[in-house]
Amino acid sequence: MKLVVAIIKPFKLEDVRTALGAVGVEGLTVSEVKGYGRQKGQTEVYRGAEYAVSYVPKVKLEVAVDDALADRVVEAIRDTANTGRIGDGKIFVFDVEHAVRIRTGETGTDAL
Amino acid sequence: MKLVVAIIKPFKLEDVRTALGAVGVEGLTVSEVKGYGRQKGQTEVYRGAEYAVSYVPKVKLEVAVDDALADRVVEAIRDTANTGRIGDGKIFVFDVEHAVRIRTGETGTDAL
Amino acid sequence: MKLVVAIIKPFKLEDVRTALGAVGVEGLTVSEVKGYGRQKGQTEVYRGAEYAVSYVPKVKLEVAVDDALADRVVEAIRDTANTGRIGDGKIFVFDVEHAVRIRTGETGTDAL
Amino acid sequence: MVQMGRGACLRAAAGAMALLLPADAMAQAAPAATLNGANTAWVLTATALVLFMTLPGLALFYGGLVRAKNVLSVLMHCFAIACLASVLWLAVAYSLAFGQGGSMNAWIGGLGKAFLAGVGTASLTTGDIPEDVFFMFQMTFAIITPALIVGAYPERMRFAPVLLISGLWLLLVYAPVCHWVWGGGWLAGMGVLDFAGGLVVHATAGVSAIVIAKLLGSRQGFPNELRPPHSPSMTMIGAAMLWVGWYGFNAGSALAANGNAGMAMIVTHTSAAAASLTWMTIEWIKFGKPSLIGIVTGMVAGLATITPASGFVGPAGGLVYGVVAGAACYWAVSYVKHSLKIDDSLDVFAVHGVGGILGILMVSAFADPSLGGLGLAKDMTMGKQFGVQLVGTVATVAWSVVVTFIIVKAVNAVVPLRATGEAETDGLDLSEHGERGYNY
Amino acid sequence: MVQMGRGACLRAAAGAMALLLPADAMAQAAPAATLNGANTAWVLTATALVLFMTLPGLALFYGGLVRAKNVLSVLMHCFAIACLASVLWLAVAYSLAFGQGGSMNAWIGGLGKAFLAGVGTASLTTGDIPEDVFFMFQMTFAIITPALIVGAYPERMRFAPVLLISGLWLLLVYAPVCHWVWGGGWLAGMGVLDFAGGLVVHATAGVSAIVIAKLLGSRQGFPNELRPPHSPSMTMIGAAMLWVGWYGFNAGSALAANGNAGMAMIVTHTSAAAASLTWMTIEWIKFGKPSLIGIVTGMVAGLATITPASGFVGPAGGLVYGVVAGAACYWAVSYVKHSLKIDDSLDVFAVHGVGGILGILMVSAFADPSLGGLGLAKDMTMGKQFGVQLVGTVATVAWSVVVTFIIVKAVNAVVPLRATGEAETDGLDLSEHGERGYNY
Amino acid sequence: MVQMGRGACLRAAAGAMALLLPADAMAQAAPAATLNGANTAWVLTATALVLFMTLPGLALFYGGLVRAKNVLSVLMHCFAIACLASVLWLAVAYSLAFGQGGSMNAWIGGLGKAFLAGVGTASLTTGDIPEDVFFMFQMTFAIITPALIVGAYPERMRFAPVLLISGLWLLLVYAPVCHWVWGGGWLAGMGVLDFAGGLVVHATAGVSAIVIAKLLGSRQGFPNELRPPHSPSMTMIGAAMLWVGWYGFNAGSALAANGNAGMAMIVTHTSAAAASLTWMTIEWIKFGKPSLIGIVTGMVAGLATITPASGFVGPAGGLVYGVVAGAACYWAVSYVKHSLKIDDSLDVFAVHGVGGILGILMVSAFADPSLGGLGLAKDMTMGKQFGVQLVGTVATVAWSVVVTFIIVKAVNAVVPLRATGEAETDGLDLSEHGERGYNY
Ligand SMILES: Nc1ncnc2c1ncn2[C@@H]1O[C@H](COP(=O)(O)OP(=O)(O)O)[C@@H](O)[C@H]1O
Ligand SMILES: Nc1ncnc2c1ncn2[C@@H]1O[C@H](COP(=O)(O)OP(=O)(O)O)[C@@H](O)[C@H]1O
Ligand SMILES: Nc1ncnc2c1ncn2[C@@H]1O[C@H](COP(=O)(O)OP(=O)(O)O)[C@@H](O)[C@H]1O
Repeated sequence: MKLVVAIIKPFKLEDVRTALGAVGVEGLTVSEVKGYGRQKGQTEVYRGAEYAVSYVPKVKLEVAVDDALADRVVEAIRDTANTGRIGDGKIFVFDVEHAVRIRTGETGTDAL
Repeated sequence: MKLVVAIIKPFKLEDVRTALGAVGVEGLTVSEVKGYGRQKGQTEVYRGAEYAVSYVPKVKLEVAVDDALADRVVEAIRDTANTGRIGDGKIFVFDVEHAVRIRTGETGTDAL
Repeated sequence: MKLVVAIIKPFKLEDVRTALGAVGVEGLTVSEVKGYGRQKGQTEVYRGAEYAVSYVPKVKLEVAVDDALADRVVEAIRDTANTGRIGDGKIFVFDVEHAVRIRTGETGTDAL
Repeated sequence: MVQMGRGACLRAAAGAMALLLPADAMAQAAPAATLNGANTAWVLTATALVLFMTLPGLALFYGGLVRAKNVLSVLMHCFAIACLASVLWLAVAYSLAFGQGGSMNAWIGGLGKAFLAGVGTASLTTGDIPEDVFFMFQMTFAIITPALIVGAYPERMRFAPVLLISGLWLLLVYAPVCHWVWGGGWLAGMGVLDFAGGLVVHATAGVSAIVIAKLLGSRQGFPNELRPPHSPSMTMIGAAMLWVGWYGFNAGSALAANGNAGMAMIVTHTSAAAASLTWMTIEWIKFGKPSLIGIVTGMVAGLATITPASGFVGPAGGLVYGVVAGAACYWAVSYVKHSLKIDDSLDVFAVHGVGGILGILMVSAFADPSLGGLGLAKDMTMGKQFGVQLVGTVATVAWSVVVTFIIVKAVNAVVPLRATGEAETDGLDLSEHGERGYNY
Repeated sequence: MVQMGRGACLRAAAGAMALLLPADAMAQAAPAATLNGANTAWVLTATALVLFMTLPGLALFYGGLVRAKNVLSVLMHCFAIACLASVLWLAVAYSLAFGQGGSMNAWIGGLGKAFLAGVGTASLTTGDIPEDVFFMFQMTFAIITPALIVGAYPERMRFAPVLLISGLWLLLVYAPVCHWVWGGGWLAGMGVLDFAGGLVVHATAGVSAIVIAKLLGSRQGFPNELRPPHSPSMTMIGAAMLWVGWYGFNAGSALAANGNAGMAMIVTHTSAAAASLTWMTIEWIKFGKPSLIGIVTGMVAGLATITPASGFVGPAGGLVYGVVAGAACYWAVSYVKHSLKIDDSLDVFAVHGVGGILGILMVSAFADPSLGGLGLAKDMTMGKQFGVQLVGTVATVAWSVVVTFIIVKAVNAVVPLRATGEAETDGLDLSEHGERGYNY
Repeated sequence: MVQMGRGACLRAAAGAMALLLPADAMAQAAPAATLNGANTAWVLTATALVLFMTLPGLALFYGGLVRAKNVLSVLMHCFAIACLASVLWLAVAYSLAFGQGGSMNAWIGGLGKAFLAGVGTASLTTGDIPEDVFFMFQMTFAIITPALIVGAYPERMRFAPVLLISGLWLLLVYAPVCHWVWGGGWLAGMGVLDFAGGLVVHATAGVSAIVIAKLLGSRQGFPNELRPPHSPSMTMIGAAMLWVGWYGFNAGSALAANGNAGMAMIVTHTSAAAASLTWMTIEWIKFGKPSLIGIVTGMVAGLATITPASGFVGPAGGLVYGVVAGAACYWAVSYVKHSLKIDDSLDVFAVHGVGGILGILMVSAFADPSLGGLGLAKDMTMGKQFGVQLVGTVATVAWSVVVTFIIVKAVNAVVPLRATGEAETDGLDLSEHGERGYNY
């Protein structure tokens, strides 16, 4: 099983979720993160002094999927989260050794 | 070394932590996440319009443990976080290649 | 490719980021977490009753880097985040199977 | 005859002034009038209460309803409009509203009182309070009225047009209508009843709001992907301040510390309470969950609706006003959003427009002693009064629609109203003001 | 003889009315009384201040103390109770409290003033202010008293019983006790001293709170897994508003703009300051860390305690009241939580109950000129006055306990009070009101 | 001659008292003076408004500007200082400021009115209001002035020295300067014009703030790693409350409900609005993004600057004051931060010090009728008045600098002022008060 982790722009979250639904993903976990990268944060002004905010708000998506589905999930995210502008984010894929559904104790792909 | 990641219901956090203490876990890291899955969010009403909230607040637990302990940790979480109702969450286990305690520079299991 | 994950004290974030920049890291992702470990939280008082707060605010840093750079990144974090006092935190390294830059579709090290 | 509140006082004063004297001789020319310190104390207090309604009351009420990324922009709109309206009020708007317009006086006051020319600390007017106190009290109304309209265009309008539209609107919509009704203009002459601003404040703002919302277009994702208010507590704090401040708005409009002010306070309070409970009950029946946002929206509806009637109706009238306001505005919110599909984002028209007009029309019945009221204007019957109220409403609505339409089109030709899509996504706090609401 | 504040005024007025006239002829029948505009202006202002104490003051004070998932429910409780109490006050409660009860007048007023029957804008009462203004001022007390009790049951009581209990409580506990003390009832007849509501407001609410908390049961995890207040800033904002509003509560209860009001304001303020510093000092000594929640809790204790005495004691008395209030209520909080193990969640009894009763009893000493007071009631000695105060306390406590017990049992038979465990875990905001406090 | 506000009233009263009578016979000894209820009602109201400025106004204004981990400590500073100042005011400070100092009276009042000795509810002073009301009104000034200084040292000063410094400062800086200017001291004798506290409040606080900031040292990371205000909305709420409360501060200083109070309100309001728009415009031009923090900072500058002049200048003067205040304080903020490199963290000197002094000096011109003012003091020319104002400024600044310096050094010798580096990193909320601001 794989865990696909994507760092995306917050306003793309709904589109991505819909696209993932279309390829068969039924669950995912989302968290708020701050990104640092090529895309620079906006400038803020405080009583006459201007200063740069280094971090940009991003959303992190974690989706555990069956190996077979992993590529389609990566593709779906890439296609929907893309705006062609810097800061669109990254996708990372990890190997999951073991998965359990807490409610039932099911493991492996059944746990998803 | 393994990293056990669990997505659980927030109100189960204390029980789980206690249970993990009992099996010998001394440290862990917690973050707030929003989950999307079978369990649907509550409905909110705003000036006469009702709409569904897709995300449910969850807590994500990350525990790095010695390989030998991993199964007991998974079990402990599964048993304590379980309420038998949908939305109880998932446990994922990953392989950790390397671990360092920042304070001392210790590595491997000593870092925990 | 590796993902270096570090749990550090919040006030060390800027130093660490600068140090990572020096070793060639150009992007990273940050999130707020709460840590439980040897370091105990401060005590809070509420209308005459004192109680311990178990969790300590920490910052989690995630940096994906080329295999070759991983060790230098770990070192840089260890050296800068270190204060010599308990609660300095941990570094974990994971293997990344696959990485994609959403904007361009580049993969592997090019995605960073 | 019933004591007629500000309208009557001002008409009388204006009439006297027109006949007798240049403005700067005013104090001497009304020998009978001596300062009533008690009334002055109450109107000074009421002035503070009404300023409090806008800053921070209304700002918070609105600020809590938008998304977190736009909260500061909404507070900024209210604050900057308050400042701008204050300066304009001093410069010309007070004079346009309450000055002598000479041959044009039916339509507009003149510029004779621009920058308070001729008004000293000893000038009395409108009964027995100093004119400078009256000027301040009225200023707070001129502040809140354009600020009410903020609710029509948050989360997407750029800041420069917010200021331009608000400033022009104050001069071209508010000042004239205020003159018609309270400054001795043609509606005052007809005997229209508008105690504290059903036409002058709520109808003008509500109607103009929906015009602006329509011309500006909806927010991204309206109406399906609406997000809930980011901070219902902030909205509730603002609402509570509005309620408290409204005591100054309505009971202060008696311009006296007496039983009339007391009764105005009672009916104001009663209408607010009844409308809140009505809205709450509707939600409870419909969704099983009465909401905080719901109950406070009902409150505003009840207060807006009773405003024009607050000096004329009795306690039972206040109760009826509240129930009608809660139900009618509840319905209007859905109608505008789902049938008209206009993104009047914070429901300014549905609450203030509908409420204000309803209140104006209903007053012809509920001011009548037969319905517990304190009496209609002299020589009026319910029917005749209703006719007058209707004329006032039609005129106010028509003027507001037409002039607001022209203002919006004109401003848009100079500065595009609408923020770019990206600015809207990022939120106006960062894109227009370089700040974030929450740095926790 | 000392000027006796509201109690005395009302007794006089009520007495006159009983002897002389039907209610609707009242204004004419008291020919000596003419409107005092200054006093009216101050009472109108005080009315706004006291409303401000509940909305948003008390709501925020309480809202900040609960967990984030219940903040809206607490605001909702305060807001909805305010609306409900207002309507009930107009309908019957004012009449029960301040009307003429005929042969039952020692115990309860009649229904003669229901819906303000016979009270016009020209009616004067209680000295020289319009009765409608007095009605409004009193309404704000009737609003805050049941709202105080909200602190006993947050985070676990369902919304329907909150409303039912509050409404019944207003009619069956507040109105009668108010009549006994301020409406010309039996305690007034005995010469009980309660300037602004030690018995009527704080004792009734505090005692009823602990009864409800006991019957309802504790929150999950009480007392070991308590969570700290989710927003001490919100609590502090509310506390500050309470302090400001309390000027209206206590100094407004002089029903006049004079040196008595000034002195009431001084002792009120002094007691608040001294109690705050006392609580702060205790925490500092005990924990090394004086907390914001602590200092503002001390403030409320100081204010509640001085309330009954605020028209009778001098500045030094105010200081002593504050120190005693801070220390006693600090102790009471722990006692209720850890010894009685009752989850009176926001310490209504420990602060308002203990404070109010303490203030009532101490007044017999500190009103005496020998202790800097302004004087006891006519023909009273310290000892005799203490006896009267004690009778008043026992009667109020007993009535509050018994009637609240019955109300709670009765309501629970109709609608279960307690939210389900799951609703409690999710928080009442979502489960009862379908909203979330913070959508950042 | 222009009506001179509080200063004049008090000088007269103080003079009369000195000549004629022991304090406790005062009421009888001024037979002409009878209670003016209307003025009393307004000053009671103004007292509530000024308390509201500190609690919660100023506390929120400052609390929003610091980082989230220090928000509670700032609220705590303001609250505890308010309590401490209140007790000290009653104990001795009022007497030092407004009592009779006998042979030392040019410099300081005596202790004759300590604990309000001899002041009963019937004592009248300062014209026609009760002295206890005047005492309360003045107390709210004594509360806010040391609280203003909190802005100099947040995020790094320990709590014990905050209290020690504030208490000593009230007695040694505020009370004497207040006596010089308003209590019949030497500056009053020279005819200095300071209507509501340019010298007494803003100059003393502003100058002392920068002294403390300099001695205490900067926050970690100043000035490069400054963090933006954690909650601009909280700051805006506080600012709005300051604006509303300032009506009481300035218009209340007329000590009467009349046209003078009205005009004071107008110029206060106008200056606030104009300064806000000025600051906004500067930011807009310079950065393209007018900020909420900016506009409200401009507002405070406008209000501080007009304060000493608010009873003397006309509406046009108010406008000029606002524009000058906005521009000068904007410049001063940068100057202190970037040129002087002093971490007067929330810009107390740049806004209050600069504003207050500017206002004091400009009044010699703008009070003149030729510039629309209400008139200078008797026998004064612009030049002569300017000389007096300058003397007042120099004396106030010098005294504030020297005495504050001594206080800080003395306190630091007893308790180290500065929190440890770790406490500063963790935030003062946890390290000093054991609480966290946001537990969401
Ligand atoms: N090496 C990295 N490791 C982890 N996260 C990264 C890394 N580089 C970038 N990110 C994340 O991806 C986001 C987007 O990266 P950025 O360089 O701004 O643009 P782009 O995605 O177009 O390359 C960053 O805000 C950060 O959250
Ligand atoms: N495929 C997935 N990848 C990552 N997280 C998931 C996935 N599916 C579910 N989750 C997480 O687990 C939580 C519980 O899942 P849900 O389907 O609601 O119930 P259950 O755990 O009973 O199957 C979700 O809220 C989400 O946070
Ligand atoms: N086994 C673990 N798994 C995951 N995170 C851990 C673990 N142990 C500690 N941590 C994280 O590291 C932080 C620091 O650990 P702690 O035991 O307090 O001190 P130290 O880093 O000096 O050993 C904790 O607050 C927690 O966030």
